[in-house]
Amino acid sequence: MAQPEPRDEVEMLSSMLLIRRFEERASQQYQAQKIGGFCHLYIGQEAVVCGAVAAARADDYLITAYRDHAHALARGTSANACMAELFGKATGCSRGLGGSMHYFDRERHMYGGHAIVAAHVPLAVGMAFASKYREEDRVTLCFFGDGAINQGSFHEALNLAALYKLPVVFICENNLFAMGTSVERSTSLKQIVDRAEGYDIPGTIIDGMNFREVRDKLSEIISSIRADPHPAFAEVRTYRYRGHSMSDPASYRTKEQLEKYRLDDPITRLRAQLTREEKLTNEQFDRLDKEAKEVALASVKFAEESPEPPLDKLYDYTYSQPVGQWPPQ
Amino acid sequence: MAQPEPRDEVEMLSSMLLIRRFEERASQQYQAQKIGGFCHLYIGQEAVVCGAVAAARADDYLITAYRDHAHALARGTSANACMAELFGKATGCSRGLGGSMHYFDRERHMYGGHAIVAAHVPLAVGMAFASKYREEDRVTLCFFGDGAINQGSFHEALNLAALYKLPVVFICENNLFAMGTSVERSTSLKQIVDRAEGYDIPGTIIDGMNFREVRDKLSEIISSIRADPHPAFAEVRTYRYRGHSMSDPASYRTKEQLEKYRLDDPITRLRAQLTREEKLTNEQFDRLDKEAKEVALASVKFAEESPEPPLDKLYDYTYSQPVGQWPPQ
Amino acid sequence: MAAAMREITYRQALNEALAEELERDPNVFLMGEEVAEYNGAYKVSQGLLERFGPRRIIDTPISENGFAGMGVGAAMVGLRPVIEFMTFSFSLVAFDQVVNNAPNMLTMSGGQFNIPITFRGPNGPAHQLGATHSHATECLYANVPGLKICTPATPRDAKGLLKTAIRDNDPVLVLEVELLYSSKGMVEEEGVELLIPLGEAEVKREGSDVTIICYAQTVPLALAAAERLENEEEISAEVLDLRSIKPLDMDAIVGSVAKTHRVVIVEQDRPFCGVGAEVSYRIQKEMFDSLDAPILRVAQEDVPMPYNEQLEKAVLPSAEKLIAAVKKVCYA
Amino acid sequence: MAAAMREITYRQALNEALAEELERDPNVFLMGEEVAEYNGAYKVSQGLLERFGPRRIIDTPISENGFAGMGVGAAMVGLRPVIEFMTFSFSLVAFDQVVNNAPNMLTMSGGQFNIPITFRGPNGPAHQLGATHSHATECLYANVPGLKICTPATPRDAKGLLKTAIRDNDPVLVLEVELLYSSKGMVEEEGVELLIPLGEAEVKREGSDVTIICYAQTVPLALAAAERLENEEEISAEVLDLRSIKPLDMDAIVGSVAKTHRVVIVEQDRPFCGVGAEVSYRIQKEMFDSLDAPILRVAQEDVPMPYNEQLEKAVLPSAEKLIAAVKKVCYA
Ligand SMILES: Cc1ncc(C[n+]2csc(CCOP(=O)(O)OP(=O)(O)O)c2C)c(N)n1
Ligand SMILES: Cc1ncc(C[n+]2csc(CCOP(=O)(O)OP(=O)(O)O)c2C)c(N)n1
Ligand SMILES: [Mg+2]
Ligand SMILES: [Mg+2]
Repeated sequence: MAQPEPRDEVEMLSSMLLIRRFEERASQQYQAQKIGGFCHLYIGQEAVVCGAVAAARADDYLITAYRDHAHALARGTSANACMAELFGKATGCSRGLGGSMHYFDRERHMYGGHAIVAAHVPLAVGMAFASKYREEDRVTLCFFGDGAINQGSFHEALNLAALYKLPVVFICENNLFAMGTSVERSTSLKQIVDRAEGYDIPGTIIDGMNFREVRDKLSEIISSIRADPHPAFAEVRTYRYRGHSMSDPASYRTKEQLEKYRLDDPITRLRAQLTREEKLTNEQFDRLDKEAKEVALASVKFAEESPEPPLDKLYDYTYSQPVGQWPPQ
Repeated sequence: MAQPEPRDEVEMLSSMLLIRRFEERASQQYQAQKIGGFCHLYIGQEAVVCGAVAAARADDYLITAYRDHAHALARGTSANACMAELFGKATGCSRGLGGSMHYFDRERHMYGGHAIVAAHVPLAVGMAFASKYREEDRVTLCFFGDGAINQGSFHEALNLAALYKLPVVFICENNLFAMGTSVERSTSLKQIVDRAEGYDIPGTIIDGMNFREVRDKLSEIISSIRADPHPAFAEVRTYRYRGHSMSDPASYRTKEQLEKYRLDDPITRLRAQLTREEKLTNEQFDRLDKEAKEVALASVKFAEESPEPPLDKLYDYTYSQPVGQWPPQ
Repeated sequence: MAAAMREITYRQALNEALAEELERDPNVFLMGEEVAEYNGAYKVSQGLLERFGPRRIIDTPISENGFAGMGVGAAMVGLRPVIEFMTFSFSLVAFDQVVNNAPNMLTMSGGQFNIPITFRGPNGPAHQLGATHSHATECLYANVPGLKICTPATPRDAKGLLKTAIRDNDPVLVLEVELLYSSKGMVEEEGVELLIPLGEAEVKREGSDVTIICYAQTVPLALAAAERLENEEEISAEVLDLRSIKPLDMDAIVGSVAKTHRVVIVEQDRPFCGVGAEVSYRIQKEMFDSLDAPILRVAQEDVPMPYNEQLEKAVLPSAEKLIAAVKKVCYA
Repeated sequence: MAAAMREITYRQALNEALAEELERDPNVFLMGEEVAEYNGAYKVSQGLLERFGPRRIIDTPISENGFAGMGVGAAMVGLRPVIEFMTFSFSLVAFDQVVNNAPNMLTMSGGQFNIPITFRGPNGPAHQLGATHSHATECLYANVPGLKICTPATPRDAKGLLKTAIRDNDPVLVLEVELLYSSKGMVEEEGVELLIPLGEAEVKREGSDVTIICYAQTVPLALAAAERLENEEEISAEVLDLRSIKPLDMDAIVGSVAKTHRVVIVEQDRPFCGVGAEVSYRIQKEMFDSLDAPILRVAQEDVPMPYNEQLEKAVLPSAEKLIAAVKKVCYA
């Protein structure tokens, strides 16, 4: 299919920059204890979701696990709403009720933000089922980690998707680790993509540090699905620079490994590609980065100044309609 | 490996006969309402478990689902104990507390009899784990149906078995249907055995209507596992002549299909092989069959005359040792 | 009721409820094991495939966790799934989907995603199905905020509650009773819109000496016991059918107990942290001074269900056990 | 206690219990996510891999249902597995294994197979983990016959109960408290065999006006409230730590209530069909005439746990809520 305009690539580059600067701020605010609970950073994996979003339509369904800040930001949820969510504020993308692991943005077709490993994969299949049921040509993008593929719900979901020929791309963000457990220690396969064979689902390996490869390979997959609904599986190889969560020193991996991937940084790489092709000057890049930093910084101020969700609304989110004698007196 | 003595084959033939005659009696007693709950007959599949038992050692662990009468009988549990269990009598192989779906015989290494589809597959992996933990050369035989392979517990169990290289044979008794659902309608694969690829577990297809093929192919697999612990997967193609359970008219399949398999009957087939090789005369066969019928008939009498489990033992099977203030007064 | 009535089975009532809601709303679909070509393991979905086609009546593999989750996902994007568990004993392998995804989504998304899903199927002990197949799950699910739970005991309640559940915008569990599928009762003619609100109990029999609180399987049991108490003990028992476990109709409970001052709860589940425990807590809290006797419950014995018929009978609540408890609280 | 004591953390106490039992019995092994090379997500298994090796300290993939089931299978053939759930919120995906296979096997096999397995890990709300990660599962599991459940609140109870659980011949759940892992308390010197029986509550503070029944997270909360009640309200509260939810120590409860005639239950779980409901049913049944006030419970609010800190605080039981309830039952 036709290459998207370079403009798009510059746009996606700034999206990747925003994600990184946002999370750097988030980690700083977490250390300052402005943020509670668990907080999982995506830094290093930016090309994956940005490539996917570039390849998909804005109304394609998107759902992911708990490492979800980037997925909302890439879909256009504001940094303000995202930071406010971390602060647990009423202005957050989940009104401060969801937190880092539970980002939602209905308007932008971002369906969470799910914290039970692999439990959202059946949800994705249900969303794809709905598109087919309504004869829409929407495709569902379902992101999950390498650790998720050993959960029963992953298995049941893939078989169901294949059986009913549903329009869903299963995107495994293989960052080599599930917490401290490397893929070799969690999965009985030489390569994750082979698991798709067990369902007769076509599988592809993608270099997740290369924005263009992610976008182009997923574009192909997505358009083939639009033409004729079916599931597909993509093993996207990437790396998280930070620990699993803010509390993880990540002593289970080597400095060398981390350095190797840093040298392959997705932002540096796309920048280089664009400058080489004279689609981006250093000045332009610096401006983009400066903007990203400003937006991230501003989001902290916004979050700080935002109101807490009202205490008297405590019972308003359990049921969407009034319920007889509930809550009990 | 060396072919077992013909004597063994005649023995296994009578074992197959006993299974069939026993279940014919069971179905008759069920209609007479001497038996309660669910009752799933194995008739037509006899060569599968008998071939496996002939291939395995008596102290190899064996575990299966709820279609389990044959698995106990093949392992040597008496027809009396099996029939008494259906009658819910104290003399049953599970003291009348388990019923048709929950046969157990510790002495003969028959570990049930499990009624939640695929929930016993992780148990089998745990048993295989224990053999390896204790450095025994035991192999675990885990039987399940074609419908079980779409449960999450099946998936998690196979990955764990492959990851830890555990000595277990996953034996899928593919009788083409899970209740009224044919394999094509339940599984997104041309052939079930391919699912093993998703775990790098070696898979084999076996003709389950041919006792010798089951025995020989499983013998090979089992000895390779004994030599070097690892999981293996066998898709054994077979057929159940009766409905899923006593209440199922099985109107979802054709007379022709049933007839096709009846012509391939595992008992007739082994009998023919033995007579052709002059290892069995018609008179001998008739005697074996007569014996089987007598044993089955006697088991009904035994069950009828056996005592009910005592009511005052109601609280004796919840915990194996006395528990403080339990049961509450 | 003014409307003309006719006698149908509990199974037929559920079937009508499904058919009417499938007819009314194109977003409603039915999914589960054997619901389509087999017409349902218990024939509740008889004829629906033929009438509504494979797009809306969908057979699944044995993947409860998977298709329960599919239902939640489909509900997030606007469909109104009806998910059948062949029995709620099998919902235990889908427990996380029912307990985490369905009821938490509205909160976790800050109100963006309500989940209009119905989980239905038989629940509780049937007859000699053994320990794994006899689970009464109502108290497990009632503990979970965001779920609603109803437990119809009559054909009329079955139809009215299932229709209401399907129209409800939040997750509802309709816990049916296998042993009642073939039981009969009077129900409004088809076409008459029968909707019974969630959270409304019903007095199934008036009485003045004692309140027997029951639901699902234990309703016929309570009515039979009440008859015998009337005739044999001259005790006038009021039989209150909760119909919904959550929300719980405390007004109805308080109303009845204010009259009788004595309560026995007869429940089909296990005692420990069961429905009876919750109801008794609420009653003693609200009506401490108007109780003339301790509240007693009659539940299953606290043991895994044995297969043997006599032992199973000994484990289950019975009219005898209920009558004994009633006599205790009435000092009769 | 005569034995010399020293102060250690709750985490350390659990670690010692595991080490001592692994040392004592070669059939004991520890299996779970990140228990080995990572030394445990909460460092409870710190150093165990180094000391006992990868044969007995086993890391698993994220397959709770799978490895919980492996534990049950290994127990059937004579091993004594200790299965760690990273948190019991994740046990919900393994619910069927814990609820069906572990506790039913003994009955279903007619007494042939007992299952000597321990399931352990943190349970209940921690701090701002949100709706999916804050489940208090004690009442769900307590409903299941065949399971035993203990809920240590102090380092000493943690060590003594976990050791007892591992030696028990039936399935035991040891529900730990993440927020208490770093709390300290006096525990017998290592080498002193510390075994605390299941089903024995402990009076953690003597009192005469009211009995506060608590467990796990709510024990420190109850003790703090009792102090304030003493000082601010001149109410003498007895604090009874259940320590085990199942079996329940009714003797201890009756003993205390016979003295105080007033009860407040403060529980970490959700109210509906929760532990408080069960305990209150039992008390009113046994001690109807000696109660001077209705039994009150202080539990979570019946809503999915919100992430926001203030809202979470509002959902959780607190000293303030407990004090208010105590004053109510004391008419103070
Ligand atoms: C069912 C379940 N088990 C355990 C956890 C705890 N947990 C959270 S994230 C995680 C690791 C997941 O790794 P992976 O899927 O590779 O995603 P990544 O963190 O690398 O993005 C674990 C074990 C959980 N949230 N849910
Ligand atoms: C988790 C679960 N879901 C549903 C059922 C109901 N059920 C019992 S047997 C069966 C079909 C199983 O078919 P298969 O695995 O092929 O075994 P077969 O009956 O052919 O021997 C079903 C759906 C169950 N027992 N457990
Ligand atoms: Mg990972
Ligand atoms: Mg089958």
